[in-house]
Amino acid sequence: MLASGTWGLGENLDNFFALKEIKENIGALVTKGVSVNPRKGNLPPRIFETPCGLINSIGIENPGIKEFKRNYLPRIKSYGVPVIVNLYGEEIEEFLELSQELRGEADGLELNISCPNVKKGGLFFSYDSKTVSKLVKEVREIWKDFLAVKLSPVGPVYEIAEICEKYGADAVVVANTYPALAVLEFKPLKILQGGLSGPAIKPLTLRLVYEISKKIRIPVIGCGGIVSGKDALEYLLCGAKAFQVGTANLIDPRVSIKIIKELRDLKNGLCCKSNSS
Amino acid sequence: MLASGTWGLGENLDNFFALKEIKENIGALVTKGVSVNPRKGNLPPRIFETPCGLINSIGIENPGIKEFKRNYLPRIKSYGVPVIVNLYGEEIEEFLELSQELRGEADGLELNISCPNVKKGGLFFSYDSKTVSKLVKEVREIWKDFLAVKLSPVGPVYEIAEICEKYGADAVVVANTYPALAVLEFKPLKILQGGLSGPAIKPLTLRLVYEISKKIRIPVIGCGGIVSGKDALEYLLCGAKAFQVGTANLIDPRVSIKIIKELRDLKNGLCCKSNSS
Amino acid sequence: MYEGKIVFNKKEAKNIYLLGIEIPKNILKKFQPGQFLKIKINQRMDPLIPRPFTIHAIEENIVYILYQIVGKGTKSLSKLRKGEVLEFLGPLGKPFPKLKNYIICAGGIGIAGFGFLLQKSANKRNFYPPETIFYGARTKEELARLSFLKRFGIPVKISTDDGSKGYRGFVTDMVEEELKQTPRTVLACGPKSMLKRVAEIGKKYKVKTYLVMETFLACGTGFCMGCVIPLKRGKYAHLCIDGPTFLAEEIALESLS
Amino acid sequence: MYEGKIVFNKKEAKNIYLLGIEIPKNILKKFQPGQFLKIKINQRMDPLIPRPFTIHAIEENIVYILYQIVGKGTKSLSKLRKGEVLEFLGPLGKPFPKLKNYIICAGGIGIAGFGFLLQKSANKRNFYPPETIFYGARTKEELARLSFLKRFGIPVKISTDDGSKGYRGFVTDMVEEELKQTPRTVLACGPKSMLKRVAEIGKKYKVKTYLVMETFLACGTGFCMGCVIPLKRGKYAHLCIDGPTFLAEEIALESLS
Ligand SMILES: Cc1cc2nc3c(=O)[nH]c(=O)nc-3n(C[C@H](O)[C@H](O)[C@H](O)COP(=O)(O)OP(=O)(O)OC[C@H]3O[C@@H](n4cnc5c(N)ncnc54)[C@H](O)[C@@H]3O)c2cc1C
Ligand SMILES: Cc1cc2nc3c(=O)[nH]c(=O)nc-3n(C[C@H](O)[C@H](O)[C@H](O)COP(=O)(O)OP(=O)(O)OC[C@H]3O[C@@H](n4cnc5c(N)ncnc54)[C@H](O)[C@@H]3O)c2cc1C
Ligand SMILES: Cc1cc2nc3c(=O)[nH]c(=O)nc-3n(C[C@H](O)[C@H](O)[C@H](O)COP(=O)(O)O)c2cc1C
Ligand SMILES: Cc1cc2nc3c(=O)[nH]c(=O)nc-3n(C[C@H](O)[C@H](O)[C@H](O)COP(=O)(O)O)c2cc1C
Ligand code: FES
Ligand code: FES
Repeated sequence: MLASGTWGLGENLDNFFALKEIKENIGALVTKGVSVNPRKGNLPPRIFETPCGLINSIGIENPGIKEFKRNYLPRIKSYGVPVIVNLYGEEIEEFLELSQELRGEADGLELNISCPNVKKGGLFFSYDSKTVSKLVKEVREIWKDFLAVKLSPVGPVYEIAEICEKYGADAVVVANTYPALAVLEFKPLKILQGGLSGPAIKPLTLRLVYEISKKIRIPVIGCGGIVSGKDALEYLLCGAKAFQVGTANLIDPRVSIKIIKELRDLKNGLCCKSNSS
Repeated sequence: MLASGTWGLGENLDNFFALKEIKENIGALVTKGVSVNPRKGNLPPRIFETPCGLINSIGIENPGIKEFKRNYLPRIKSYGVPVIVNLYGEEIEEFLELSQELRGEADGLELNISCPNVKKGGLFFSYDSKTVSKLVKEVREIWKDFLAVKLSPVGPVYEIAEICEKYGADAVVVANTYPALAVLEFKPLKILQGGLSGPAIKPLTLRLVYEISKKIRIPVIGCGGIVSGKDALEYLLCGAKAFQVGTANLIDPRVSIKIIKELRDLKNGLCCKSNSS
Repeated sequence: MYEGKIVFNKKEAKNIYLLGIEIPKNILKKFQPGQFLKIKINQRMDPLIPRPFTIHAIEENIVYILYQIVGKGTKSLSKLRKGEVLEFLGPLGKPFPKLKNYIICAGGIGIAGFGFLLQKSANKRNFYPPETIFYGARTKEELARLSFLKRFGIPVKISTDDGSKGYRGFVTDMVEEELKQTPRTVLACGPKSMLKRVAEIGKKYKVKTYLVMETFLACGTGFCMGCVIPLKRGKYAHLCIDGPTFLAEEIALESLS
Repeated sequence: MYEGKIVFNKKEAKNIYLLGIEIPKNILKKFQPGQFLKIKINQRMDPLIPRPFTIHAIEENIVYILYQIVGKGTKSLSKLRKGEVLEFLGPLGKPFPKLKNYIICAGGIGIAGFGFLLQKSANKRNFYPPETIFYGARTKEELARLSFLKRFGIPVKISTDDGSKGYRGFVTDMVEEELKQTPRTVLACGPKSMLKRVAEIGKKYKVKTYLVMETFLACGTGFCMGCVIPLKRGKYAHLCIDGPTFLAEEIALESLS
């Protein structure tokens, strides 16, 4: 799967892939976070590179659900793979409205309760197990198809994972980005607060996937720092049933083809002994 | 300061430094974790490199407090800089016994409530605010000199920081390593669970230091991924009053001299504009 | 990503290098002046993200990049040698607008993209040549590719901050002088402070002013939405797909400071 | 860390490279056979930790390292060129023990450290020469530095797994044959499976057996306690300060599998 926020809203995915390649290599497309109203996103700078990682603070820039359904979703569906819409809300009601809007329109939903880049709501959902219980339960009543919850890697993550299972989520995505900070300028001090992704965090999210997949029975979808087939295999071996690729798409738009090929080769035991990355 | 566990127990620090260099560049020496009884540490492998980071699972290998006082502490003190002993215990009683043993023997204590590499106790302290309250309070009664608590970067870290302040700690060290996992071999699956340190985590710990230093008034000592004077300056600008260098000592034993020089140069505004690292 | 072999990587001026990469002609054919490539600097993960560089010139099956060393990526790039292979993506971004009767204002490494424009306009390939090129740098040592630029028979007017060559002062002073006499469209690339000044001058003399902007890019492909440039009326443009060249009057001034 | 200029970095055998670094003589003077250097492979952060390599040989003011490409660090190392500067630390670890009447058993890249031992023993500098060198590799193509090794007038007996050169089979078969006839001290370096077999053979023929061990090192200076080798009776040794050469009888066997 291509992770949310790292391939836009599909406007130009086909500049980089043949349709056939998409079908053969990508299990599902998880859209950029979509909110009820359009969001302009945060002021620049929005991106900063850190050692082996990337901090982003996009702020869920998106056209809002109405415009998304009208002008983006049809195109994304035309790629011919399952479409999972990542939902972003600040209140439970917003998530419910979004789920309602998408009934019959998408193959699955991914509830983003973990975006570190928006002031209100977002991240705090993931600290508050009562709200998450209510959220999952109520969305589940509206949405009968595939429902995943995207967890934050910080906060009471094991507890939240169990709640998702209990209230009927079909899968949890482990995980979103890590709250991080970069200093852009010393004097006057200018900082960027955002979420850290990329290879730097792979050992951390891998650990979470390992622990969480021992605690719950619904599938865990691993997501964090995958840039190679070897990384993907590690997630699968540590308990993930599927995986998403995020930052790597920003480095090379066609990376998923490379990852799938490497993963197949590894699985075929062709190069099981090589750990070089 | 040199961070705990990254310069041994001082047996051969003077192979790499002239005494004068130690005094001029190192503010304090924080020892490897010391426990009541000797500990052999964990089975190998104990170390694994990840993208821009290092996972370690040493397991607090140390000779125990008695032997430490007899055969190691005198040498460490002879380097002529303040000595802070990092204490590791699985029960509050152990911390108390250690503090008692060290009365009058060291310049300060650093309570390690955050080691991710030992099965019992350790990390779980840092999830349990009641135990931490009791721990800090009781150690404070015994130990009148400088007392720092070394926090885990995971768990309810803001709450724990406030508790340390409330119960009389003189400073908090932010932070220890992050729980992480690496896959060593695919078949049969062989993994290493341990703590992640190094440049990969700098953006995460920097964020914690920034947030925590806004919440408490006692000094925050920054520790995570510092390898250059620029990194150190970032911590100071984000609210840290002092900083510790860990993994970098393993890359280059004399790195602290380089860091201090770079920091001085930066502070002198000589190269304030250069962000290259 | 494509692969290309380095055939040239040498110092051109103070802190400025010229890189030549051999590329299959069918890819080269698509390149337009004003577009850029995203170059993966080494095969390891630090630096992680490929860096964007304007296409500076094309000769046969070689694309040239003119780059300045500013940080870890460009420093590593300058260490690569002939024969090594680079991965890159491109062409990305929109070409320069097709202007007539215009002048160029370049500050420092901002000169990079105009080499290709001169080449294409000399060949009458959709682009018209500028009437004058105003090119400023801090010192004589930081001026790059002068003889190449002069090859096209278009006046190249130099300024240096310290007067070590050409006019002593800012390149924008020369541009203002020029526009005062003959108002004309301006196409400018350089540091933010220069672009800001060009925007002011353009406004004053009521000429169309195009600015080639810069920001940190992650994807360069429209995927991440990380590269926004604030426009007037609270809107954002995405540099990597809507730019890098923008009409000055559309840009919010704060993005130039 | 010291700095040294690369004067040589070329392929020697399949996947095996020879690296020469120019080093001030006052540092070189301290080097002993069996010790190692920790080399920072590039100035960026990936790979982060310097990698350990045995001192292979010394000539004038040049130290040679013989290395095999196995992962990201050694791959990057093989791309460095003459003239580039490397940072390194060393000498680290304990020298080989000073043995008399002994043979050497080397498997694959395990041969690396014995070049320096031959040099020093030829010069009668505290070390005695081995009586025979048994050197095995998988194929002929993976044998490195044969002519260098033969220069010292000591018999070098070759084995390859596929029989493409010398005895067909494991080097340990030859060693066992030798010990059966003349029991003697063995100094061995190679893959774990080979070391394990050497330990068994040494025990069987009741000869002193020294093994040069390997593990992932972080500091190499005794700082991190990351490099433990399990000894008998539940103790640990630290490879970087107590090793890398250990008496086989002291080592717990599980560390060899
Ligand atoms: C479309 C485009 C075309 C370009 N063409 C050229 C060209 O032809 N020639 C050329 O020399 N350069 C060109 N550049 C600039 C070039 O991409 C950068 O100089 C290069 O990426 C720097 O990489 P680095 O790793 O050397 O520097 P880095 O180490 O990444 O940083 C360089 C400087 O930028 C600052 N910085 C990095 N990210 C941010 C951020 N998010 N916010 C604020 N400051 C930040 C750093 O602090 C530092 O001061 C172009 C840029 C763009 C966007
Ligand atoms: C004292 C000493 C001397 C040495 N001398 C030489 C020499 O002269 N010549 C030579 O070629 N080599 C020598 N080596 C080995 C050499 O250091 C390694 O091959 C090198 O560090 C590999 O680096 P890399 O980045 O290429 O490989 P990496 O990418 O780091 O990994 C190589 C392989 O090792 C595995 N690995 C890495 N870390 C661990 C771990 N903690 N646990 C289990 N597996 C792990 C990886 O999975 C992979 O299969 C020596 C090692 C030591 C300890
Ligand atoms: C530029 C960028 C934008 C992102 N936007 C979203 C988003 O809108 N919704 C969301 O749930 N996650 C978002 N993410 C998080 C990713 O989907 C992914 O969970 C995270 O980056 C970790 O995976 P990675 O290391 O493979 O990138 C974004 C990540 C990046 C880098
Ligand atoms: C090999 C190793 C051993 C460590 N041992 C200890 C320890 O005994 N006690 C402790 O509190 N922290 C220990 N740490 C954590 C460091 O002191 C430091 O908090 C952490 O590594 C983050 O800083 P860094 O990124 O600069 O390394 C150890 C770290 C490493 C890498
Ligand atoms: S750089 Fe990613 S959208 Fe422009
Ligand atoms: S490698 Fe650190 S103690 Fe040996």
